[in-house]
Amino acid sequence: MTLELNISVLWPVLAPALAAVVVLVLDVLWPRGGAVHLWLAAVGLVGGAAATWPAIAQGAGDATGAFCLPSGSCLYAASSLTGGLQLLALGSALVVLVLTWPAWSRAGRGSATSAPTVVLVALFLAATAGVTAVPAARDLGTLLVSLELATLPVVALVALERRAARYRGAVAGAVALLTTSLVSFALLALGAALWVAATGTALLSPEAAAEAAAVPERSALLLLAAVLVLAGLGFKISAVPFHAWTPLTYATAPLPVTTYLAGTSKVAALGGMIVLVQALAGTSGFALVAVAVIAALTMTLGNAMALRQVDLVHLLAWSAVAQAGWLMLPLASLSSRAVHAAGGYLAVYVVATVLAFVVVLTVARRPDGGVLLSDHRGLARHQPLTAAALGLALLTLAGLPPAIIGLVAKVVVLRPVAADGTWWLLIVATLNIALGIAVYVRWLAALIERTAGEEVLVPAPAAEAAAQTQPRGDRGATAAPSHAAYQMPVRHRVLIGALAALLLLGSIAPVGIF
Amino acid sequence: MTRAVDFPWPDWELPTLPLPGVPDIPIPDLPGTPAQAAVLLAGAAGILGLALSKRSSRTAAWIAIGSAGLVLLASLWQMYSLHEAGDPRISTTIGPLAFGELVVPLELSASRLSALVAAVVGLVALIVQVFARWYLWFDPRYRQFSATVSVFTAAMLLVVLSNDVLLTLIGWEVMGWCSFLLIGHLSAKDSANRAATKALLVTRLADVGFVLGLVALAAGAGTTAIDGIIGHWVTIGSDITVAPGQGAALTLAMVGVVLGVLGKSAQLPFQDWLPDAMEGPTPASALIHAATMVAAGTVVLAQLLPLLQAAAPARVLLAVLVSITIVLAALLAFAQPDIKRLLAWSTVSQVGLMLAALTVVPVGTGPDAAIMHLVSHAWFKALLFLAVGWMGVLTGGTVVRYVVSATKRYRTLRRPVGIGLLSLAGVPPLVGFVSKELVLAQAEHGVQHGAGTAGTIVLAAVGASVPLTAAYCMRAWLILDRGPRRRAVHQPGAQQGHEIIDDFFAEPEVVEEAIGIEEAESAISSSARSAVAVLGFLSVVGGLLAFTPQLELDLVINLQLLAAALLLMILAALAVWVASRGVGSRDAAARLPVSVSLATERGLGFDRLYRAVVAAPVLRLAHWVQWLDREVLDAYVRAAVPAAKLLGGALEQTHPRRPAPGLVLVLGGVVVLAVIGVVVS
Amino acid sequence: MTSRDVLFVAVGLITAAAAVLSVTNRRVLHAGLWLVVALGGLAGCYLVLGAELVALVQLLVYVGAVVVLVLFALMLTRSGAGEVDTSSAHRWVAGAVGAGVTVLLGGTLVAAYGWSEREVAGPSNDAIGEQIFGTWVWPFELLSLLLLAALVAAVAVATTGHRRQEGER
Amino acid sequence: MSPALPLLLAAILAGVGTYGVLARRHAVLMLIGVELMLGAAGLILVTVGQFDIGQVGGDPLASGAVLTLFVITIAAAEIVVALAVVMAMFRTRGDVDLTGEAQTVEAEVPDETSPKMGEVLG
Repeated sequence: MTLELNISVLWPVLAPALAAVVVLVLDVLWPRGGAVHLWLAAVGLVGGAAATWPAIAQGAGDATGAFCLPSGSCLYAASSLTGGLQLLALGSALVVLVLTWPAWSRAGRGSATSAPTVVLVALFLAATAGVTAVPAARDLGTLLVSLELATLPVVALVALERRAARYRGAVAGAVALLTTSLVSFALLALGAALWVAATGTALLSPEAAAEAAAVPERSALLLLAAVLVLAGLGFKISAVPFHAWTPLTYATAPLPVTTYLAGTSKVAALGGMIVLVQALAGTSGFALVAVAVIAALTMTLGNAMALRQVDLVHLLAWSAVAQAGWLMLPLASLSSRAVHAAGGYLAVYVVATVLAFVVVLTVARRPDGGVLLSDHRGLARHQPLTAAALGLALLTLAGLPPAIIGLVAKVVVLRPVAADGTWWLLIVATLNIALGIAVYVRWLAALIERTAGEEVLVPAPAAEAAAQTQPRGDRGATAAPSHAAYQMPVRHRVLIGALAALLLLGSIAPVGIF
Repeated sequence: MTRAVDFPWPDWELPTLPLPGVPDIPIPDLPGTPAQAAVLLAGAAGILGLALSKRSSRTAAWIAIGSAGLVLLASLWQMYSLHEAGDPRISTTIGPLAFGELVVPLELSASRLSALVAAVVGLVALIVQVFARWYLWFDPRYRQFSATVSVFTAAMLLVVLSNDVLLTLIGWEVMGWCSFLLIGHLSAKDSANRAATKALLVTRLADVGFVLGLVALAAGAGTTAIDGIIGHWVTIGSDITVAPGQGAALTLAMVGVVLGVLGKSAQLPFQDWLPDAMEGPTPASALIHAATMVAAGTVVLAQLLPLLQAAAPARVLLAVLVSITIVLAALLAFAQPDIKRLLAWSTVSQVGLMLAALTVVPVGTGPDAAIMHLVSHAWFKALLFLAVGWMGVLTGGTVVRYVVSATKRYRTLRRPVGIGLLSLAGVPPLVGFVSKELVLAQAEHGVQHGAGTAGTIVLAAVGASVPLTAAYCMRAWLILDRGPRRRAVHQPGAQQGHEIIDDFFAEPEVVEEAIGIEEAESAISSSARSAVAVLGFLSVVGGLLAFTPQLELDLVINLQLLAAALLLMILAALAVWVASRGVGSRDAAARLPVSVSLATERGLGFDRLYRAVVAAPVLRLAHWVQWLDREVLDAYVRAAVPAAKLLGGALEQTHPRRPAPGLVLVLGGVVVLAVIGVVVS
Repeated sequence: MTSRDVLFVAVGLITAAAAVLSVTNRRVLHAGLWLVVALGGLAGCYLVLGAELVALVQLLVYVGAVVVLVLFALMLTRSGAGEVDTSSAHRWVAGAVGAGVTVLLGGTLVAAYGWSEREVAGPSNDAIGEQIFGTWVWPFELLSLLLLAALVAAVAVATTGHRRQEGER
Repeated sequence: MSPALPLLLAAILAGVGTYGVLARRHAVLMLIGVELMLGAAGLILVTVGQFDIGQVGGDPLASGAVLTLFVITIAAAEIVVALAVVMAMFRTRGDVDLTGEAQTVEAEVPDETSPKMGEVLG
């Protein structure tokens, strides 16, 4: 069997993967490594991100393959969309790494109660490698393995909460994530089996799928396979009804890990869906009603639930659910334009959500801060720039000007739906724009609200909860009693500035999204 | 209709003046095209004017007037270079934008007509800047005013020179906001704020149609370039044919555009904002009325003329509404108790004439008659506004009882006001006469070349406007010049007004509050006076423009029609003169019943109509939405808690805080989805 | 019916019965032991189908390693097991969903392939090995990383962490 | 032999596994259900591979068998992590009950403090 290797295109996956291995080996050779692990991780992520450039720079229809069979089909194919998704994954992972840097650099060797840094970094890198491998997968084996690689280490990361007060909750969150992921993987495996049964090959080739779709019995099998694979991926993107773990795990995991779940992990989920949709692209008239139904349900339920939340992490969790619906919306029409629309929306969503999480984390880290809506009251007065960045992120998520990029993204994902003439879906989506605006504007209103009556407005249990969640920041409370004494760490400033600049740039010239 | 086929009088073709050849002036090879330079200079002047002139009105004046002069030079240079090189001349702005399939070249285009309009805009803007320097001498917010005027000019130039609907939209919107600022300049005055808001709201309402129309046009064509849009929608041969199957879409889009134009040009049913906009300082009114905002609609429609010709329903809609406006506004102008408001209504009527001329252009000919009227209107209306503003300063107001016999008291005013009114009335050989006859000839030409019922309506309205215009001009003149000499109520200028303002070399003493600036206590500065004189000169001899190659008018003047128009004009003037006899102020409108003059002053109650048709439904909608929010959405949110309890076990099982029920959702969901999938396929 | 069919029906019945018992038995350890039988039976099915390599791996990895782990875990957590099953309403829902899955899967699969006899002709063990290290080397390498990460994660999660404090619920 | 037999067995295993996942609240027993579902997937894959149903002349890539091996290995990796997490759960809670209240760290926070809703909810 001759197989054409093409290692150079693999670097976006290999760089974090190698970094993970090197980190583990280094720990054996040099147990007192300290922060070296984190630097290695950063190098791995940056290297991977840099390696995505050749793929991104390609033309629209091109793809570079690796592990190509003589028949021409490859097990790994990097189109410009793939490169973009990989860059997004690596970039958001880098943000998470920066966020979690002080927490992980502390207690490098670990103790009986906290996991050693090397484990955390290695798991983090392994998961990131998995995420970057998913969008490039062109066969079921790679898809299964890389999806599991993107999930399993994250379960452990959730469970490896280092703070005693939150450990128990974190384990519960990990259990919720774990059980859902196990069942989803079982569904994915069943779906893969049915796919092979329908098409006769484990390669996700559009030709084989089209051939199978032409035969009535096989087409039912293929449809069932698609639904099962979709369900298996649906858990990762938090689509209804596979979403139940989302609020639970988001709220209990360490905040940087939550950011990872909300940002980087979604790339894997959507990447998997895109791979599936591209494989089904040849089956004309084979519209996935299931995707449309899931998308409609997801955005409606997510927005409705988000409306009620007072805990901002919960709110963001449900917002993630709602946005998952938007991500899946264009995929209901199996076209390449739809795939690009979903990719563009994902980029906008990830940047905005990660920005929102960074701000929430910053505020939570403040001595008297927390993750409740009431903790953000009057933020525009104390930290106008931070509040402005958060406002930009929220407006982007809501799709309101002046954050034009969010609006553009929404228009772009609605375009394939309108082109298909799926009117009921369009109506549901439009209603959800209104619902979504209500969700985010509620938060925005809190930002610019006066703080005079804050003590009165916060009910006692909420204040208690705020007190409990107070040490949720990276270094815990560092005895700074007032707003004035608090200095936002430089890395948070840089992150907020960079992400907000990305959104602003996108709003000025939303070119790449189209 | 008034077709003079068998009449022995010969029709008269417009001759071309035996002009000397344009001298071959060596022009330095400057970077960029004049179109770029004009727009950039004006825009930069607005920004620099605010940025550089730190509280100094003098610096602001230097920047504003200097740049306006440069803009005028650039636009003249543009006319000259087009004459040399032929048109149109395309130039880029910031380079094309990539919007997927939509091509957005963002180019400017200077053609024969747009260069002419640009030059007129530049000239009027310069004169207004010069005049405003004197008029707003004591105003603490002169800097903002001059900067806004600069930006306004830039926006208008952008619209005029645009070859891309996106640029047109930008200019259009910027003009809307600038007009808001200019009208509301005297921000301490309640009425000014109200008028500004009204102007903004009314034009904004109409802009919805404009934006939708342009977006539809661009989306259909896949490009925002104007020539591309025209090329996509219609095919111009001997007759215009719409691309097959797109007639309805084109009509809808053009109706939208026409609505926007009606709004910006203050035509029925959006006419009401313009007279109220008189709350702005007089130079602002001169700018808005003469060459910029209200004329923008004419410019845009002239650019899109083939589309308008192809979309018959939109053309008929425009023709009918504009015809009604022409007559109605002329009637209203006659009854206004304030000279400034009279001029405002006359603007509404005159802009209607320009648009009317556009609706009857037969296929294959250009919008030259409308543009000619635009140009001539820009000159004489600017002249009139500046002269009336000057008069207001001298007499203390522009209400009839203040200005009675004003030109008798202040002889220097007599000539500019007289020329302006004569030109407005269309007395030969002034510029107004030439352009109005051209519009009339265009209408007649259109009727002969199959403009249909719409053409007939337009011809009737244009014909009716001739005596009506003459009537209100006569009325104004009688009040101003023939009134009793000593009826003056208020004469602040009599003993004061001798302090000559030194325009450029002195820093004014700024008064704290802008109210009362109109009663400025200074004699007019020489530069402002010469600016007015330039306009007066152009109003007299500007008609010659029609005989130059700058305009291509292959119209045939029907001499019979011309004679009839002149006769009607004279009869109307005589009637007004007769009516004015025996009235103390020589105001012919005083013969009207009080109820009528009150109603006309209030714009025939259109305010109330707006409130009933637009404001009330919007408010009701808002109430309804609020109710929906409170009673329905909130109820839904509220009901979520008890509903969950009611549903009991089933919903409790799906409570997302436990892992096991989540699994039920997952697996149950898969089965349901699979069943849906199998059933549907 | 060929002898292979008969053999398969026999092994398959054992497997199915063991599977049912493993998910219904109330005694935790017994359920684990029935799982051993079910997975062993599955390996038998693979053998009957002629996939020796897969059968061997199934036996080694599952019966040899995974199930032992599961049994250990069951023994360690036995004291914590109160009620093993969910409420009866929940079980009815579970039964319905399970039956739905069976009908849906069985229906579509059998409809696609039919009852007709066919030749059993799978790839040889050599071919499978060659393919794994040839065509499928990329997912295989990722799989090795996955195993490494899983091992590290499992060790870390199992060995570190805060114990339940007394007095806490 | 007839391919329907193993495929039916796979369907039964998947159904039984589904039931096991849903009917068990003991975390480890829930894992047993997942194992059965994975077993069903493996059986389908092996059957498809052994009967070369999809392609004439057999699948040269041995997709069925190779994917089965992958699934088995991934399942092993999953089980290892899952058992570790379950043990951690047991250590922190004293039980492995999946229907138990999972979230215990953050106190119940009353609903949004907006006055409108506050009034209604009392």
